[in-house]
Amino acid sequence: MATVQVSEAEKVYILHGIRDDLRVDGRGCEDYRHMEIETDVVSNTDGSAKVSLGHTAVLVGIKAEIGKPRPMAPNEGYLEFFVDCSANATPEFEGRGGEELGKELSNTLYKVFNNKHSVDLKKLCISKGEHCWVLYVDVLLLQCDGNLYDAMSVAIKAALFSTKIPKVHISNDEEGGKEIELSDDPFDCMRLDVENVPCIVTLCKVGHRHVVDATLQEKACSVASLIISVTHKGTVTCVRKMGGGSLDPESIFEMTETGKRVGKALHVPLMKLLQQEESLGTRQKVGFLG
Amino acid sequence: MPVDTRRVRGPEVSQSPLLFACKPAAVFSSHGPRADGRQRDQVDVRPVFVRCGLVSQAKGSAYMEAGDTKLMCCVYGPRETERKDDTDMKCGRLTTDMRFAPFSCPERGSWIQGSQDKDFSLMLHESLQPALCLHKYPRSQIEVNVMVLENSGSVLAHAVTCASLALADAGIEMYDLVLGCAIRQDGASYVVDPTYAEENGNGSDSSDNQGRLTLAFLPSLNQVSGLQSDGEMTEESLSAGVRTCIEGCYKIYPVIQQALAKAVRRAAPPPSES
Amino acid sequence: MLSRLKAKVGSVLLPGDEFCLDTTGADTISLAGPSKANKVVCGPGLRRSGDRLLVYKSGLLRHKEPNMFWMDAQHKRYVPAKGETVIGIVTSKSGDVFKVDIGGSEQASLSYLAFEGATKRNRPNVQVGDLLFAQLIVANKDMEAELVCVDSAGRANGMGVFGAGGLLFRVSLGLARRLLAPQSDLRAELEQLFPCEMVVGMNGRLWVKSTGVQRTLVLANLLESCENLTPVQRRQLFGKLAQGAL
Amino acid sequence: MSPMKLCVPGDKLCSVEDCTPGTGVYLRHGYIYSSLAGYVLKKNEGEELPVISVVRETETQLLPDVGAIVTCKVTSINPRFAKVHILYVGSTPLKDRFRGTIRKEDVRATEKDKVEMYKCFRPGDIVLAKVISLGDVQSNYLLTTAENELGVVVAHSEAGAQMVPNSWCEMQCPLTHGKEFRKVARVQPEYLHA
Amino acid sequence: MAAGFKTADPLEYHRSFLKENCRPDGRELHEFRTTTVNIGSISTADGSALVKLGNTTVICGVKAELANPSVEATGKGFIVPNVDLPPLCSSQFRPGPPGEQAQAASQFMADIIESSEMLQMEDLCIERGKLCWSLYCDLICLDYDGNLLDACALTMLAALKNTRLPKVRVNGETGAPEVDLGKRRGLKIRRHPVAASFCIFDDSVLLVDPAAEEEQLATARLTVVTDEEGRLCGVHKPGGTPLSGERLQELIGRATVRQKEIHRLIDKVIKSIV
Amino acid sequence: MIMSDAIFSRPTHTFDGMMEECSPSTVSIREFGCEQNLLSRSDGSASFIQGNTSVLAAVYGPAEVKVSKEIYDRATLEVIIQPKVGLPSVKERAQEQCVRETCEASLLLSLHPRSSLTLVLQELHNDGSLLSCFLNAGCMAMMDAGLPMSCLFCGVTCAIHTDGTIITDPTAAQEAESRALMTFAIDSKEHQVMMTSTKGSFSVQEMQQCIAVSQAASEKIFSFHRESLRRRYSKSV
Repeated sequence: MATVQVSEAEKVYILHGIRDDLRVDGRGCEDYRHMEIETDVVSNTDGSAKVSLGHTAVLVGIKAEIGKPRPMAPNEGYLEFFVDCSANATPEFEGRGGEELGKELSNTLYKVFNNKHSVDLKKLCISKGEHCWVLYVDVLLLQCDGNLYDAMSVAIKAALFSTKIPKVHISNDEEGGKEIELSDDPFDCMRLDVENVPCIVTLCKVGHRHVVDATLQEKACSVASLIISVTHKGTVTCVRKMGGGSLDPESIFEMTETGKRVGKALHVPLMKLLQQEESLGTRQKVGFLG
Repeated sequence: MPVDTRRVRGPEVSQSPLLFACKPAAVFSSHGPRADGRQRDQVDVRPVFVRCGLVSQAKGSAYMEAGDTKLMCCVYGPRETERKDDTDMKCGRLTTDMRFAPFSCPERGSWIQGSQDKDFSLMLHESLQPALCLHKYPRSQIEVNVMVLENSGSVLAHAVTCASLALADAGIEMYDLVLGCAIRQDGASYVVDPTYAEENGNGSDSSDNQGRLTLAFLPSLNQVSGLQSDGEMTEESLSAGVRTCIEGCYKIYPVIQQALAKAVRRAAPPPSES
Repeated sequence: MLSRLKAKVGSVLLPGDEFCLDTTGADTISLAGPSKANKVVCGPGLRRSGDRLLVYKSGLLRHKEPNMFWMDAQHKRYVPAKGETVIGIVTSKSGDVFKVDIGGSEQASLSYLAFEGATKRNRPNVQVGDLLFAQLIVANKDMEAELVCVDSAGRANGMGVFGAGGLLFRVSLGLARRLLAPQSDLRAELEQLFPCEMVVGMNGRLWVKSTGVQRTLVLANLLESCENLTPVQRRQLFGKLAQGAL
Repeated sequence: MSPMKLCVPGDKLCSVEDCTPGTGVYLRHGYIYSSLAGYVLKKNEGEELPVISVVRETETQLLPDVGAIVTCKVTSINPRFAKVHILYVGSTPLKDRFRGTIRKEDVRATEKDKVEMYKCFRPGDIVLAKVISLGDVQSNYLLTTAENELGVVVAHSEAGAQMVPNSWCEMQCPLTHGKEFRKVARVQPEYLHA
Repeated sequence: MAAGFKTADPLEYHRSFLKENCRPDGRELHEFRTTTVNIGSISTADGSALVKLGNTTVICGVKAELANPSVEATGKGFIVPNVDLPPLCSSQFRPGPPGEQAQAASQFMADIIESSEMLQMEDLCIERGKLCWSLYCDLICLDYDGNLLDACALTMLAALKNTRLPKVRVNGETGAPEVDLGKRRGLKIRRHPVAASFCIFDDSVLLVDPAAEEEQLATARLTVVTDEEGRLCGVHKPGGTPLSGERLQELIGRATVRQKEIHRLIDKVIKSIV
Repeated sequence: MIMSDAIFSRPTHTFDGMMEECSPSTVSIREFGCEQNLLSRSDGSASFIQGNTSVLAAVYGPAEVKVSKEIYDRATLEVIIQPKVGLPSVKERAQEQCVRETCEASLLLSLHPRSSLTLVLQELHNDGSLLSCFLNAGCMAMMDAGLPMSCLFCGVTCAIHTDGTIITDPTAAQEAESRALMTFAIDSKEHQVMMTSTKGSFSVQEMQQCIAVSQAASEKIFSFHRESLRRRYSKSV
């Protein structure tokens, strides 16, 4: 991941600040940076969103395609994640570096969505064992300024919210086979219930405390972080320790507790905002958590 | 899809007979005793069998069996780092590679390493790195290779334990051993060190609070070096799960210590005290 | 049994052929001092193993008095040999050496100081991409080849960076050697045909410059076609050209 | 005699007030912990605190360190430096090869500017050298042979026979009696019967 | 300094042993290393075996899958052998797709199956033109100390002997296969091809069952495969020192003896399981 | 990959290469022929034809070697076999190993340490005995490149027909009918077996017979080598 060099003196300064709940940019330990969300930004997708968090910018596009259900779950559709870390975001992504991080991020996304409630997969089934919707979730990192996971998860939730899947009509043809017809009417479509889609909260352990939405400088002062994906109800769909250091069991408990609180709080304004943007119908930039 | 030209090719398509089984395999039930007779809601780990130093070519190696889960880990190095950058000058580099034998799971796997194997390798890396004294190995890299021979659940947890044994057997300096443990949360109840069926089964009728958790733990330093969960759990069961896993790690700790001591003793008699 | 060997001079030998050099053999040619006279010198393509002489390259066996033998073969890849003069291309500068491509398996090095009049202060004006005519002073399998652009007396003696103009092209190593032979008919005939400057590297590189680009090109083409012509055919071709438009 | 105590990484051995840390151990919060699986060894040295170490008889991997004497094999040479593979650190063989470089100016102590690499080493020679630096990102371990005891210990002549040293800069082939130049190490007794 | 000699000039080191007609590991020139066979240890495979030849360890898992027969041979099934040399087994192998040695070994295993006719491909047919078995024999080297081919050939043979396929019938109405995983039967192994490898040192000395280092220093390698009837089903000498017909004869004699020994060993192991 | 492109990048017009043929008399092998030095970009090249089977070989080197493949006391030889259609598979890789180790035994690799040699073999047409044709083409190309060799070698394939007769240099149809197939590489010095590769099962006697037949056939090929070289050099005196 993108890194910055931080001198020892800077480190001490950041550490002491965080000890007193005062971060370099003036935030408290549990505050996010300014976040902006836009939905329906890419025209040739079925759903899309762009999120910027500080200088981190993420674009998510969702394409719905008809595929074959997995043999283990014949009456469900599924999601495919692909994260593209283009060299645009930071030169470090050039070559293998970006590819590896992309794999890592998409693997985590699979884990985050590996449960029954996040997205109702049964709704994506068209005909059992034969056809289903496959949602290809493509994430593009436009700019990297720390806290990729959180920005990415918010963008995915927003993009899923804006996703419109055409209605399908199945008719039997003469030979007894099935024919699938897609509705041409752009308003005759299926929407997804995104209420249960979790958001990721990354907590960075800096000194003896932990901070939410760490900048690259803060990240450089931290040896380990915990990513926690939280639903609006406060249940946890994925936890993962990242980074080269280890954590005390007690601080893990504290961090999951914080994660739950912050995550739960994140969903409320986010949903409100998404609904607002939907009802407005027009596209305009709206500040969020500013 | 490009064809694999470096392996003997079989038929274009073949399917596992499991998909056509007339009697479905026994399902994982969420009540009563577990299929292998262990207790639920208790820290009941499978007995482990470990041996160090079986591989002649490796610097250090360990073989581990926990129930039917079988894995092998070899450690090579420290050797010259292939791609160098600035941090390598001060500090060694740890590389991890975890793969599954094609016959290790109920369904045959591919030879080509999938993204899941890469994810396992990464988790293994993050779980081991905090325990290693990498600053003692400037300019060099330490390679950890894990091969899962049979997957009967909780592979990552056991891979962590096995790898730390192999590292210790290789004489790589470490702050502590790393032990792994996994649990499967199933509604209000949980099972420790789940088998493959327990891990992947659908569980109880109520689909709430279903999750899996794997933890890597440094027993002497009381630190968690790796943590991963998926599924859907309440924060309370997650915290409880972490505690249970730590307890599970302490259960296998003496076995691991003894295995290492045995390996040291077998390798050489005690040095004279002069 | 040098007689056996000498009988084969001029004929084709293959790798794996071998000759016995046993001096106690019955048909040893009686010589005044066998030990001295029989000291066989093995050139390229031949090697000794005990009292046997082994052929390791295919080609024609050549002989030079008193007892020097070698294999004359037609190759394209240059293998550097000490003392040979070659044409090289400067590929990089590093520290106090230039790296020069001479067509061998690795690049040769050339010191800044190995030029006429060069000192630590007065460095020669050599740029990457320049053509050089230089002599190999170190060339063996264990070491990087080393070039110089001065002779033992410290004189350039025709070596150094090429001036502007002229054309560089590749010919077979055999043709390069033919051009360099002391009495080369080919060379004499060419000189009759056109006034030109020509530099021949033992590495099969040829540099020519004549009056005008067109003539230079004709010359280059001519030399390339000489590769496969018998002397008679060649003379015919040259004759035609002499009468022709140019 | 009681059997020697065995320990594994992470075992708390004693307080810093009782012992001084030696090898195979680390300090944490005022205690000494083991960082290896091995035998606990306490050494009493006079008045001071005993030194506590954890040792393994099986060769622990040594990395070439600054000041270490290494045995290496020359793999290539050019006028500026010789490239080598480090085979041993002290008398411990390395399982994996590490590459090193002997620069022209580090070949011998005197007349450094007159060194000709070709008259000092040849590919295949076995050389004793000392590590002077771990090098940087681009370079390998830097080695020196600028001591009497350092230099070529085993070399083969063109004819393939192992040569016998004549002087500090010359060796001779026992078959052809041909002489070749080398930076010869003063032969140490343990190499005589090799 | 003896050890010093070993790494600095391994060739001389080996010569000094061969002069005394013995080898660095204490064996005589014509002696095979201790060979052990263990079968059926992997429960996720339909057949499995682990073979140790001295330090060299190879594991083979056979997985049977259902496939459609090829158009050219409608009454035959498939056997797909693949050999993997993971970085785990020796520091000389790097991660990534199989290298030349692993590929050549895979091809050699396929050749043994074909040449020896150990199994009749017709036996793997379930319904002509419709359904057949495809047996994936995945061989993984866990410890590479030379003589991979002998170890692989033996492991594959033992794993196939251990393989038990579930009962399958094709449902007349739906045309879909129905598999009864509970009922299984073994494969009919018609021949027992056994490989014996040799190497030639310094163009003259003949060694049996070379270890990794001996293999590396040898001037030629040779593998002879014989069956119980004394027929040759593979003489593989990829190159190296030329050999006379008489010399080959001598090696074949040794290989025939080896076949008998190994055949007895396999029979014993199979019996011990039943 | 680039190497194989190089083979096709030029039409096979020849300078001093030449086509020769030889009709064997006693041991029956198909007509065979060879053309050397037919590619201009490689350091040595040859095409070898046995009946309808033909192979084109190109040698590059001694050239600069990749650091990872460098061997301090000898040259690194790489053999690449390109099938007529498609990508090389495991089978080609096994053949590459056979050809490479045979070449390594005949080449004096220690004369060019720390350099690379590459032999590219392109199958042009396969009508049986392909491996032996690879060996023959490879040997001719290495000779053309003037690489130092301790001896020459040639490849001979023998098939044992279902009725037990031995056919040397079989066609693809004869190969298909045979119950065993053996390919040998024979050296030019002692006429011993450098390489064997077999398919099918056979008795020890059968193999010894095949070796004897192959040794007899090798004589012809070696005398062809000498004769073709003689003609080639007769031009340039």
